[in-house]
Amino acid sequence: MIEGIPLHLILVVATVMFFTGIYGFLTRRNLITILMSIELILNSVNINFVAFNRYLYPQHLQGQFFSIFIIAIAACEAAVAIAIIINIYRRFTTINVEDVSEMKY
Amino acid sequence: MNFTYTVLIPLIPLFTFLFLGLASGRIKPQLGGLIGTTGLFISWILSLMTVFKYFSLEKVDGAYQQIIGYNMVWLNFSDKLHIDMGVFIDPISVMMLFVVTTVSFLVHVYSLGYMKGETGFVRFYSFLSLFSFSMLGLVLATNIFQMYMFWELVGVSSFLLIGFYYQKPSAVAASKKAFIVTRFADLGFLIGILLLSFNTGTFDFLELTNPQGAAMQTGSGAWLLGLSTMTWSLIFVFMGGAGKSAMFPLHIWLPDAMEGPTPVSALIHAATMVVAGVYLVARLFPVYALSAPVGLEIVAWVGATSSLFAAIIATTQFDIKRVLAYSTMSQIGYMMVGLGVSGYGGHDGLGYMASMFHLTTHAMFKALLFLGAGSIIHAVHSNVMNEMGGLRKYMPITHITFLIACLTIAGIPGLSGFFSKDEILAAAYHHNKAIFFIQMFVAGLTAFYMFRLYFRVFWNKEPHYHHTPHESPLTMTIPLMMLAFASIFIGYIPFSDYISSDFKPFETHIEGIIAIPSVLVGLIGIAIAWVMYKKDSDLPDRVSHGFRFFHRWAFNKFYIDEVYLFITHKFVFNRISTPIAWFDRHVIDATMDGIGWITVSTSRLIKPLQSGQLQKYGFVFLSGVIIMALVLLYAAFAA
Amino acid sequence: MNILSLFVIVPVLTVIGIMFTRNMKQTRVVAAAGMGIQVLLTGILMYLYFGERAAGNLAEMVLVKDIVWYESLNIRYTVGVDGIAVAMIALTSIIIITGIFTSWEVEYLSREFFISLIILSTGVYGFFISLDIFTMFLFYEVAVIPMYLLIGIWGSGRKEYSAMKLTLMLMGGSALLMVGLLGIYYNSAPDGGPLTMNIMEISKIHIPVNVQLFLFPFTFIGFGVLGALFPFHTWSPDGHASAPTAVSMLHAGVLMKLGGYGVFRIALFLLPDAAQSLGGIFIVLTAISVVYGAFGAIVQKDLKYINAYSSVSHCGLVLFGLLMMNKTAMNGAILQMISHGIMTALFFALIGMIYGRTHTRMINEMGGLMKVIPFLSVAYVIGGLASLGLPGLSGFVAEMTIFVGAFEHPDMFHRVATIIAVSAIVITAVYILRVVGILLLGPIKNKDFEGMKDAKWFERLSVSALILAIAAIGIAPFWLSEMIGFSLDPIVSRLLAAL
Amino acid sequence: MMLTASQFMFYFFALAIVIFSILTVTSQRILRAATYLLFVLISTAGIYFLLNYQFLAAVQITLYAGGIVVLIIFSILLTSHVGVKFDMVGWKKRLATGIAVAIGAILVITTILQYQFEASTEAARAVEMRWIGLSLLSYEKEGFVLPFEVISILLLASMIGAIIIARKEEKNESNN
Repeated sequence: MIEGIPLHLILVVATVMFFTGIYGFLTRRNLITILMSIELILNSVNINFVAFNRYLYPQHLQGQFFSIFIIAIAACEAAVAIAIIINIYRRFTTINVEDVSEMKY
Repeated sequence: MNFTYTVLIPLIPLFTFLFLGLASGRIKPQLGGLIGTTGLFISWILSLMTVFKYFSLEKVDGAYQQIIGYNMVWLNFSDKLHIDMGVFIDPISVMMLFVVTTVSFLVHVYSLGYMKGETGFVRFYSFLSLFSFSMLGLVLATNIFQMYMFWELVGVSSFLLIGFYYQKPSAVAASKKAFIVTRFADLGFLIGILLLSFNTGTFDFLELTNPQGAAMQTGSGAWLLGLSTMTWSLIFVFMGGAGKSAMFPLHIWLPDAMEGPTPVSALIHAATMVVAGVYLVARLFPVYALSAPVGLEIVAWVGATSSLFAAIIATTQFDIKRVLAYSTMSQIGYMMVGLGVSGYGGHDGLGYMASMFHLTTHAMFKALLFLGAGSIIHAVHSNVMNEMGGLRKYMPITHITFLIACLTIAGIPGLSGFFSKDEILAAAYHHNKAIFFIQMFVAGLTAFYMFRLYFRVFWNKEPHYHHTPHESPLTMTIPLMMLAFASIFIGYIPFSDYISSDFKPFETHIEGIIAIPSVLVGLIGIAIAWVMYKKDSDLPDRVSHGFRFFHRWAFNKFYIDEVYLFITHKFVFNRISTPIAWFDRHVIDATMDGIGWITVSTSRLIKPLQSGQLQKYGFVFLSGVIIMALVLLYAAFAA
Repeated sequence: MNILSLFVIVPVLTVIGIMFTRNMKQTRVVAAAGMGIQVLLTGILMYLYFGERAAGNLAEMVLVKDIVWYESLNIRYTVGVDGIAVAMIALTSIIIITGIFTSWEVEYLSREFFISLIILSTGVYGFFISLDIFTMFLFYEVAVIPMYLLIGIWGSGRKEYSAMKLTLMLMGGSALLMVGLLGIYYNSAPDGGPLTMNIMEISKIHIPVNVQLFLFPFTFIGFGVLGALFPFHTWSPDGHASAPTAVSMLHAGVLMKLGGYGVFRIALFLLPDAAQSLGGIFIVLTAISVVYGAFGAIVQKDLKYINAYSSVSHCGLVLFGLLMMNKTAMNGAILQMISHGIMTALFFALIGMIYGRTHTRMINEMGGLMKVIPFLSVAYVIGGLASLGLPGLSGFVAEMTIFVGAFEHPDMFHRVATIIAVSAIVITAVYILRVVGILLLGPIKNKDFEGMKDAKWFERLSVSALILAIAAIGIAPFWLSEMIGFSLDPIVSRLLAAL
Repeated sequence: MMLTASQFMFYFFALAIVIFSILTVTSQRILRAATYLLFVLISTAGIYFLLNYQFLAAVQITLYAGGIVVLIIFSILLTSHVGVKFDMVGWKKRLATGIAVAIGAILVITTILQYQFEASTEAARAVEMRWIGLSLLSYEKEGFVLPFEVISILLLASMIGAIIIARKEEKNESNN
């Protein structure tokens, strides 16, 4: 609990971050930047978890643990995603999502 | 008396056909020929036996009996209708047995020499056997459907034999033409059978032709164009007969059929198969005479027209086999006239008897003519009169036998042709004067064109031969001599003692008022031919020039072939089939393809919605969520 | 074990066996062995069938076996045969074994080829033995689907297009059929009580006439598409032209007969009142099929197209005979199914063999083949003669039975239709002789053809077997016609009762 | 109005988060975007510190900022030319997405601001490292052994998966 800062404010920050991530996810073409947008989204969720934990249920630790797990999963996801991206790059020499459409139709 | 053994008469050729057909190429040609000939010889002996046995039977009420020698149900259609296979023995079938086996046997022997060294010698014999089998089956049929079956089989064996030289395009075309034209006629036959069986409820000849039978009374009411069903069905049946017997206007296949080997022409297209139409009408004669006199009238007129028409064309042709083919057509016209002018029973049935009599004598002398022609062709290697002449010196036996045949067909008294033709004329005289005069004129024409042929070939100027013609081998000349013998003496058989429309013998005698003019007409014809063709002169050319318009028409066979060609090619091919094929591709199929095309294009239209791009999906998803949230909020506030 | 189930089990086992083979040689031996067992089973089945009949079993169906496999909808695996089914099974056995021998040298993906072919035959066998409309429909689909792969993969020419067209049109037919069959199912208990799919049970009840009138077109057209009913026949020329030899044989020989058999067993048997009142319309369509197919065949240039159009004509005659709805004509129609099946299989086999040698199917590019490949040419001529209805071969028996039966109708309409259909025999003669004349007779057109080899042993085997079957039916039709006729009695009496 | 230190820190981090987030998704140079992401993540860690979650903040910095961002930068270096400006999607699309996102954000923010959270009055629990470790391995109430194990398997699986996917095909010579 931060003195003088209401919960709402933290949530607003997280929301802005979340929607920025979504904006990036929808408008970016480069696979890596898309991945980065996803990291933003995950991160904003983490902030929410932690904030709720601290402000509403300070005697419990679930929020914190969820954040930890999310970070772990984000790490996995990033690793696998980057592996895929590199593989795609090898095959198509591009990581632009619109150019990788061989399996379409 | 037991006639079961008669089954063997057709079956033996069937077995030789199967054996030779399967063994073709594996046995020596001469052996194959001998097997075929032996088979036919046995059939011939059996047929002769049957003839003697049958005519020596006790008559019942002074009439010959009709005997079912053998019968089995072959296929059941319904309770009433079934096709039987069997052997039907009565005077005309016995007579036909004799004619068919005799000519067939002699042709078999003749072919041993004539076809020697040809490729497909065994195949030839197997086809001959097939033909003999089918023809004998046709002759012995107990019911009209059995007859139809064998009718088709003789058609196909004729097709196979005409197309024997299958690498020759003209032979292939001729065989096709023969089959299709007769097939078209058979369509009429089949419709006739269907109508007939529908009315009478039976296929069986015994029931159909019984004058007191129930079948005779059915279908007599007027049906179509004022004629009864019975009449119509018999007209249709006659259409089949006319096709097979090459009656005008279904005759076009017969002259072309001469593309086949000459023994085949002798057997099939002169002596046996082509008279099947006559036999068919004779078989159903009581029905024609008693319930469809109009049908009989048509038979008479078709016969008269054909005989005149063919005789005119025959005078202009140069191919000796074609001359003989038109002569055959003309003579069959005679037989049809004989049937057509006949009445039923007793002396009224003179025409019927005469027609059968003429059938027999014609088979002998026409086979002789064809085999003689074959002998000539064998020696000269040509069919065309212009390349022949003066052959009497080189081929004495052929010459003498050919002369006998020509005299016979011209109706010179003492020879068989005189008796039979005279009786047909007598019957026509009493029945229909117009037909009588036509036939009288045809008799003169016949004598003229036969002797035109005879003088052109055996006398006249000798052309330059590549190698000197020589007399044919014995296998060929012996049948010639036998047939010449038959042509002379067969006329002395008292035919009316054996064959009559009601199976009861009756008396006939030669009427001077008919016999003398007919002989005179024949002699005049011979005399004209003698003047024009005995020596090489320009007289024939001048005569034909004198009648040039008429000559050109006759020479081109009155353009009937062209009419047919027009109908088949211009009409059936170009006006029916091609449009149908087009319609099928471009209308029906296109409709089906169109349905597919509509489906595919609809799918194309909505395919971009499923672009596969996650970001688009995400955008739509987001928008959807927002819109739904707004809607829910609005609803919440509104409430 | 019920012998009928073996007809489905043996092919499945054969397919499993083929999966374990290593190369083409093993595969084809296994396939031939499996289908050889089918032929043997057919022999045993005939023996059993005649045994039952001789023992005085007059039941409509014999060797019946009934297993529930989907209880809540009362779907059963019900099998049983009557004389007609036995005849159709015999036809299938002849054609599948000759088909296997004809494809003796398929090298490309031979294992998959034989597997598809045998799955197809499983469907066909299953269809003929089923007495439950759902099971029947299931097997019907099993028979139709492999066709797509067989044409699409092993075909020639525009194979993808043809395979797609054929499958889609047949599926369209199936869709109509499904409506009809479900309609029958939901009306199978008009007085309440459990619904049933069993044909024999449905045949004992009376579906309301207005329902029948609605369902009959669905069922008839549904099966009619497979039976090449005008104007739903256009899959046939393209499909047959692209299909590999054995598939054309099986398809034209057997699969098209499923249409006729289905019309007979379901549309006419279960919906007799509608058949009587709507028959006239379909008689017109089938009479058109008969003449139209024959005329269409006259001007074609591709051998397979000629045969496909001739199949349209002949199969039209099957439906025509069935719609005449009297015993003789229907008997003829069934005979025609069998006769046409064997005949057309022979044709397609020969066309495949000729194509394998000349690498063309255009008749104009060939000529004088009789000289080079006499065996195949003679077989072709025999097939042609059978097709144009020469006595002594099977086509004659079938056609004449249909015509005589059809002509028994007292009213003018049926008889005029018959005369129109009869006229096709002339047209048939024209196109058959045209092909024979151009293709086999005359001088040899192409010098390259002079060195061609005549039939090999397996080709001789399959061709001879088919010719023998044609001749056997043609010479001794009596027993076959009696066997069929006996089994026709129940359906004919039902149709007459509906009159 | 005077800001307390922690308030000031919070506003600082919040501003950094918002600005760098937006820069991350709009920057046309990929390496810069990655750097901005790094700033966002570090600012987030700062907020965790302010919230008194030191362990979480440490994890955030090491794993996120240290691990993932470095991974991303590696892959950027492997797949892109540094400093290349890449083209954005069309302005229409950006505008549409921006509007949608803005509406969504406003919607959510208004909802948040309208909601009255009942802040807990209970004393906060001290977050010791030891306690976290025990909870992770505990199977009693408030124990997290099951997710822990699941995560560990997931980590293993993704590790293997990443190796398999990224590995070159066997035919090519391996340079890993």
